Amino acid sequence: MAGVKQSLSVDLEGIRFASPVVAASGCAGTGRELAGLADLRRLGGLVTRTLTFKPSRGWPGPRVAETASGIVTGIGLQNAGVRTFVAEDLPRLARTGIPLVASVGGASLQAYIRAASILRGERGIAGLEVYLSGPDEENEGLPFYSRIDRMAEVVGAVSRLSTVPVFAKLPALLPDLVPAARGCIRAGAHGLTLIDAVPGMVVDVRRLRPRLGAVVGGLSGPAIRPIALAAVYRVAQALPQVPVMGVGGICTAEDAVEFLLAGAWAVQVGTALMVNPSAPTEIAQGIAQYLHAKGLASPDDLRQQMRLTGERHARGASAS
Amino acid sequence: MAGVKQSLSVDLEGIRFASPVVAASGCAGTGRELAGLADLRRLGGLVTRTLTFKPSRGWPGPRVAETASGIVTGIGLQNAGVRTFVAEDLPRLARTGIPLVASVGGASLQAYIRAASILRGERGIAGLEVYLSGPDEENEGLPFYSRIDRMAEVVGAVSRLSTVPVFAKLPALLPDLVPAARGCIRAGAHGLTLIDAVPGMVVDVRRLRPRLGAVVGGLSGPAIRPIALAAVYRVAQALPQVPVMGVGGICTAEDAVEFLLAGAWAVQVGTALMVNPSAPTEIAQGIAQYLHAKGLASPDDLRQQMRLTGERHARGASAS
Amino acid sequence: MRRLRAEILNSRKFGAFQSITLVAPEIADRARPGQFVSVAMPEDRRFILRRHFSIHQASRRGGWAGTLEFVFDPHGPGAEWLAEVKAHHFLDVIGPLGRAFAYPRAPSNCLLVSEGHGASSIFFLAQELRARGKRVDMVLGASEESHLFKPIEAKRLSQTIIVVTADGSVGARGSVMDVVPRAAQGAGTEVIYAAGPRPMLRMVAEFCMEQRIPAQVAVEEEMACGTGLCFACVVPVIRKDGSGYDNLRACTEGPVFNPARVFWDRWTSEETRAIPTPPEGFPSVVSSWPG
Amino acid sequence: MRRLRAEILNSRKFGAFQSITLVAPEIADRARPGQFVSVAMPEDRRFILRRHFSIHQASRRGGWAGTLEFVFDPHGPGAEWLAEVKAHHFLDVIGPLGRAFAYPRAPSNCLLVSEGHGASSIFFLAQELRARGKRVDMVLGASEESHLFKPIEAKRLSQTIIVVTADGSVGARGSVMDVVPRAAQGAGTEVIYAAGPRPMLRMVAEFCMEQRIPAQVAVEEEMACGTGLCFACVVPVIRKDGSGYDNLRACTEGPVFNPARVFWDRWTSEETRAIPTPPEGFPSVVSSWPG
Ligand SMILES: Cc1cc2nc3c(=O)[nH]c(=O)nc-3n(C[C@H](O)[C@H](O)[C@H](O)COP(=O)(O)OP(=O)(O)OC[C@H]3O[C@@H](n4cnc5c(N)ncnc54)[C@H](O)[C@@H]3O)c2cc1C
Ligand SMILES: Cc1cc2nc3c(=O)[nH]c(=O)nc-3n(C[C@H](O)[C@H](O)[C@H](O)COP(=O)(O)OP(=O)(O)OC[C@H]3O[C@@H](n4cnc5c(N)ncnc54)[C@H](O)[C@@H]3O)c2cc1C
Ligand SMILES: Cc1cc2nc3c(=O)[nH]c(=O)nc-3n(C[C@H](O)[C@H](O)[C@H](O)COP(=O)(O)O)c2cc1C
Ligand SMILES: Cc1cc2nc3c(=O)[nH]c(=O)nc-3n(C[C@H](O)[C@H](O)[C@H](O)COP(=O)(O)O)c2cc1C
Ligand code: FES
Ligand code: FES
Repeated sequence: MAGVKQSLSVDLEGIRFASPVVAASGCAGTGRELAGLADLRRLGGLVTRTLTFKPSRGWPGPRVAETASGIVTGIGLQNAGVRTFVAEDLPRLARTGIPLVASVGGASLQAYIRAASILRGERGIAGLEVYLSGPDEENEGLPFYSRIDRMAEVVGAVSRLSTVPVFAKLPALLPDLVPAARGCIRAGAHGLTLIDAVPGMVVDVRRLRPRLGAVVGGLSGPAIRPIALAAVYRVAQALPQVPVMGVGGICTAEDAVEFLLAGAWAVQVGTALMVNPSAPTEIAQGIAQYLHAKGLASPDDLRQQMRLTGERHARGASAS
Repeated sequence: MAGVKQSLSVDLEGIRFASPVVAASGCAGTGRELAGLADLRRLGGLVTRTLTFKPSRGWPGPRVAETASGIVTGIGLQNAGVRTFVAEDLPRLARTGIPLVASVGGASLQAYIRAASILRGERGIAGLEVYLSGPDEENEGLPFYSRIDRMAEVVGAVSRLSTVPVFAKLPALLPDLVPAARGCIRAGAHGLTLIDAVPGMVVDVRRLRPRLGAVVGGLSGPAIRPIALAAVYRVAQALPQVPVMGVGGICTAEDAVEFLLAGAWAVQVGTALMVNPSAPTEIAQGIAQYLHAKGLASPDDLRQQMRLTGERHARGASAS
Repeated sequence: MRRLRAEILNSRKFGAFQSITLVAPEIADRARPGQFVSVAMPEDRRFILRRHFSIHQASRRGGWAGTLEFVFDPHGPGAEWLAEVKAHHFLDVIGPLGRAFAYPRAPSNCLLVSEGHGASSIFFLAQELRARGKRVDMVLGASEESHLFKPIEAKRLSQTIIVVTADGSVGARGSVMDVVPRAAQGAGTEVIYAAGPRPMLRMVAEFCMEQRIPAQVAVEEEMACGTGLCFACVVPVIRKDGSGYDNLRACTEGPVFNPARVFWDRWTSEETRAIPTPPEGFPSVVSSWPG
Repeated sequence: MRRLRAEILNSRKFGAFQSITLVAPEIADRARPGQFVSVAMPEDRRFILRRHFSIHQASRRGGWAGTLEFVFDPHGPGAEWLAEVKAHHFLDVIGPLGRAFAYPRAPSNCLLVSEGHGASSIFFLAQELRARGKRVDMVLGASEESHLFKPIEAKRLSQTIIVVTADGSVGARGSVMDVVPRAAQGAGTEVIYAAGPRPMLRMVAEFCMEQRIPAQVAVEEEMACGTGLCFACVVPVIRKDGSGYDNLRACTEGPVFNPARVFWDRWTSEETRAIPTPPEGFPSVVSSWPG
C-alpha cells in the first residue's frame, strides 16, 4: 500500500475542499461558537445556516425533541438576514480560509433572487446551496420541492446570477429523486446536496400535545442514514457526472465511507456536530486510514469501488 | 376515572378490531409461526404478507441489515401466490377468529385485479390492504405511488370488485401526502394505512458492496417513527373522517398512543414483532391503562385530545 | 469553554438526587454560578444528545481544587444512565457553558429563590455572593421532601431560609411564591435571583417587576448542541429599546436572563395549533415545513 | 419453541470465545443439535434485533439438568454486550429454534467437520451420535489457535481428530478441506456433518456430492425474527423433483440442510448489481423497490 501518494482533497466543480468532510447547513453556527472546541480550519468546508433576504425569528419553542437515534428539530431558519450575515459573520468565517458555501432560502422566487444577489461576488464565498424545503408562497405554502418546475425556476434563477458553483439541496421525500435531480441540473445547478432533514413529529403523551412549537419538524441523525444513502446511490447511479454531497446521519468515518462508496463526492456532517464538535476532523482522519488500508489515493477513487466488485465473491472471503 | 365504561375495540368502516393493535403486513408470518410465542387471538387483527397473483421467490439474500434503531429489509414480497394462500394459510388464520386484512400487490393493474378477484368473497377476510410500493410495469418499473393517477386506478379497481373495506397503504415518500390520500379515497378506498417502509440502503465498507441482495430495501423500526407520525398527523388533519391505520416504529404503548393522538384510528406493529412476539398484546394493555389514567372510554376518544388542548397551558403543568 | 475526558471522583445519591464530582480543572477554574456543563451519552444508545447540568460546585483552591460538581434528578434514560456510572470512569464533558449570574456592585441584600434541582446553581451563587460580602436569604421549594435540596447546607449559606413543599411534607405547604413577598420584605431584599420551573420563574418575575426589584433568572430550555450552533434553545427576549423581541439562545446568551425582558406570554404559552403560526419573516401560508 | 426470562448460571471466556450457561428447562428439554436460540438485546440500544446462537449443550438429566449452553465470538456490539452480562442476570431467550441434524438410522461412521464457532453445535451432535452408538471422527478448523474450539474435549468426543488452522499456529496449516478427504477415507466415513463459514460448507458439499456421501450442513444467514415471520433468512434450495428451487427460511426449514439440494451458485454468489435482478415472479423493469 505504501507508494500510493494520498490526498484527501476533492474538487466539486471548482470548489476545492481540503477534505471531503463539510459542516452541514444550520449545524455549525456563525464560526464563533466552535472556536475553542474544534479548529474550523480543519473542516473541509462549511455550509452556512440558510440565509433569507428578510430576517427570520424562526419557530416558537420547543425546537428540538429527541427520538430513536435521531432528533426532530423545528428551527424555522432563524437568521438575521443575508445582509447582516455579510456584514457580521462572513468576515470572521472568511478568515478561516476554508471554502464557504452560503445556503440561500426564501418564500418566493423574488426572495431567493434578492438573497442571492446580495451574496453575488462576495469574496470568501466559494459556492451556494439552494434550500428547497421551505414553503412556496406562490404554491399554497407547499415546499418548493413538491414541484420540479418550481425547483427548476428557483435553482435556475440563483444559478444565472451566481458567480460561484450552485448546489441544489434535495429532500428524500420524493417518489423518484432522479427527475428532480435532473431538473435542477438542467436548470443550471452545478451539483446536488442530498438529503435535507425528513419531516417528522413527536407527540408528548403526558401533555397531549406535539413536542415542537413547529408541530412537524425535520428528523436528522443516524436514524435517517439509510434513507440518505439510498438517495445518494440512486442519484449517483443515474447522474454519475454530477457532484453530489451526501448528508444524513454521518457520525463516523465508516458512515462517511458508505456515502463515498455509494457515489457521493463529499459528505456533510450536521447532527453529529451537536454531539461531538470534532466529528468532522475525526471522520477525515478515519477516511484517510481507510484509503490507506485499501491502497487508494483519493476519496474520488471510492466512487468507483462498488461498481468494480461486479465479479462473484465467495461469501465470507474478505474483499481487502 | 371509575365509572367510565372502557372498551379497546374500534370500528374502521365496518371492520371491528377488538383492540386497535394490528399485526403489520409481512411481519406476522402465516399464523403458524407465532403459535407458542403469542396468542394470535389477542391481536386486534392481522394484515397478511402482501399476496400476488403469481408466486414470487423474492429478492436474493442477504435480506436484512441492521441500522441505527432500525432494520433495512429487502424481501421482495416472497409469497406462494394468492391461490396457495387461500388454500393453505387462510383456513388456519381464519380459525383464530380475528379480523384478517389481506394485503394485495402486483406489477400491473391486471395483476392486482386477478389477486383481488381470487380473494373476493372469501370467508374470513375482513378487509383488503393495497400495497402500492411495488414496481409498475406500465410505468417504467417506478413504484405505483409515484403517480397519483396510477394509485387511483389500482385502488379503484380493487375497491370496485371487493366486498370488504379496502385500505390503501401509502409511503412517506411523497412531497405532499394529502392529495395522494384524497386520490385513493375518491377512487373508492375506505381507509388508509400509513406508512410503508422507507427506501433505505446500507453499505458494507469491509466488502465494498451493498449489504442487501436487493441493494435498496425498506427501512423500518423506531428510526422511522417520527416520519410515520408526521404522515398520519397531516393526513388526519386534512381528512378527519377517513379511518387511518398508523404504522412505523411502534414498539410500546406510548408509541401507539402518539399515533392515536396524532389521528390514527388503529395502529399496526411490524418490526417490533421480530424482537418481541408479544408486543401487540403488551401495547394493547398499555393503551387500556393510559385510557384509564386519562378517564377516557375508547381509543377513538384519543383522536380528539390534541385538538382539544387549544387553550394556553402554563409550561410544566401536567395535562392530566 | 473546554471539552475534556473528565474522571469521576465520586458519584453519590442524596434524596431523589444524584451528585457527580469530576476532576476537570480547565472547567472548574473558569466556572461561575449559573453556568452549566454538557455530558455526552454512550455511543451505542438510542438517545444521542448530550445532557446539560448546572454547575453546583467548582473548587479553584484547597483540597478539592480543580473539581466540579453537578447534581441531577435521574428521571429519564440519559440521567438514569449517568447515575449508574461509577467513580473513576470518564465522562466527555464540555463547559463552562452559558452566561453566569451577575453580582450586584454595591453591597446589597440578595434573596435566592429556587425549586427542585434549580437550587443546584443557586447554592453555588450563594457562596460567591457571601464571599463578596452580600447578605443572602433563601426560599427553597420542592414538590416533596426527597426533592428538597440540602436544607441544612442552605441554612449554613443564608441569613434566613424559608422551606416550602407542594405536599407540605417539610416546611410550609404551598409554592415558593406564597412566601417570596414575605421573605423579601423581612430581609429588605434589594436583588432577587431565581432558578426553577418556568411557571415559578414567571411568577417571581412578575413580583419583581411590580416591586421594581432587579432580578436574574436561570432558565432551562430543550437544547441540542448546548454550544450555540443550532438555535434550538431560544427564549424570546424583548429588546432594550422595546422595539419587538429577539429569540436568544439559552445556551449562549443565557441561561441567565433579566426576567423583566423575557417575553413571558410567548415563552410560557403552549397553545397547540393544528397548523402553527409560521416563523416570523415568512408568509402566513405554511402547509408544511421541516427543518 | 418457548420464550422465557432465563437466568445466567455462568458466563466465562475460553480462547476468543465466550460461553454462557442458562437455566432454561423448557428449552433444554426440547433442544437437539443444530438448533439455536435467540437472545433479545437491551431496549435502550441502537441495535434492535435479537441475536442468534447455536445450542452447544442442553442437559436433560444430572446435576446440570435444565441448563443450556451457547458459545460465541464477541466481535460486534450485540455479542460484546452479551459477553459483559454477569451471572444471575436474566436474558430474554427464545428456543429451541430451527430443525436439528438428523441421525443416521443404521450404525454408521460419522465425520464431523467444523470451523470456528461452527464447532459449537457439532460438539453437541458428537455427544448425541455417540450416545446412539455411532462412530465419530472430527476435523476441527480455525483461523488461529484462539479461535480453535476446545480441542481437548474434541479428542474425548471422537475416535480420531485432525486440527487445522489457517496460520498453522496449531495443527496442520491450511483449511479443513485440505484434510477432509484423508479423514473420510481413514475413518471409512459414511455420513458427513458440517458447520462453519459458507465457502467451507460449499467445498464440503461438493466433496460429498462427488463421493456420494450423505451429508448435512448447518448454515448461518442474516436473520431478523428467527421465528419464521419475516422471510429474511432464506436459502435457495432445489426442489426434490429438480423442478427449480425455493427460498426456504434458515430459521424454520433450516438451519440444517441437505447440501446436495442447496443451490450453492445462487446462495454464495454476491454479485453487486447496480440495479439488481428483480424478485422472481416480477417484471424485469424494477427501478426501485423498497420492502
Ligand atoms: C442549562 C440547563 C441546566 C440544567 N441543569 C440541570 C440540573 O442541574 N439538574 C437536573 O437534574 N437537570 C438539569 N437540567 C435538565 C436536564 O438537562 C434534563 O433533565 C436531562 O437532560 C434529562 O435527560 P434524561 O435523558 O434523563 O431525560 P429525558 O426527559 O428523557 O430527556 C429527553 C430530552 O429532553 C431534554 N430535557 C429533558 N428535560 C429537560 C429540561 N428540564 N430542560 C431542558 N432539556 C430537557 C434532554 O436534554 C433530552 O434531550 C438542565 C437543563 C438545562 C438546559
Ligand atoms: C442460526 C445461527 C446460529 C448462530 N450460531 C452462532 C454461534 O453459535 N456462535 C457465534 O459466535 N455466532 C453464531 N451465529 C452468528 C451470530 O448470530 C452473530 O455473530 C451475532 O449475531 C453477531 O452479533 P453482533 O451484534 O455481535 O455482530 P454484528 O456484526 O454487529 O451484527 C449485526 C447484524 O448482523 C447479524 N449477523 C452478524 N454476523 C452474522 C452471522 N455470521 N450470521 C447471521 N447473522 C449475522 C447480527 O445478527 C445482527 O443482526 C449464528 C447465527 C445464526 C443465524
Ligand atoms: C438544528 C438543525 C438546523 C438545520 N438547519 C438547516 C438549514 O438552515 N438549512 C438547511 O438546508 N438544512 C438545515 N438542517 C439540515 C441539515 O443540514 C442536514 O441536511 C440534516 O440535518 C441531515 O444531516 P444530519 O443527519 O447529519 O444532521 C438543519 C439540521 C439541524 C439538525
Ligand atoms: C420483514 C418485513 C417485511 C415486510 N413485508 C411487507 C409486505 O409484504 N407488504 C407491506 O405492505 N409491507 C411490508 N412491510 C412493511 C411493514 O408492514 C410496515 O409498513 C413497516 O415495516 C413499518 O412498520 P414497523 O416500523 O412497525 O415495521 C414489511 C416490513 C418488514 C420489516
Ligand atoms: S442548544 Fe444549540 S444553540 Fe443552544
Ligand atoms: S429470520 Fe425471519 S423468517 Fe427467518
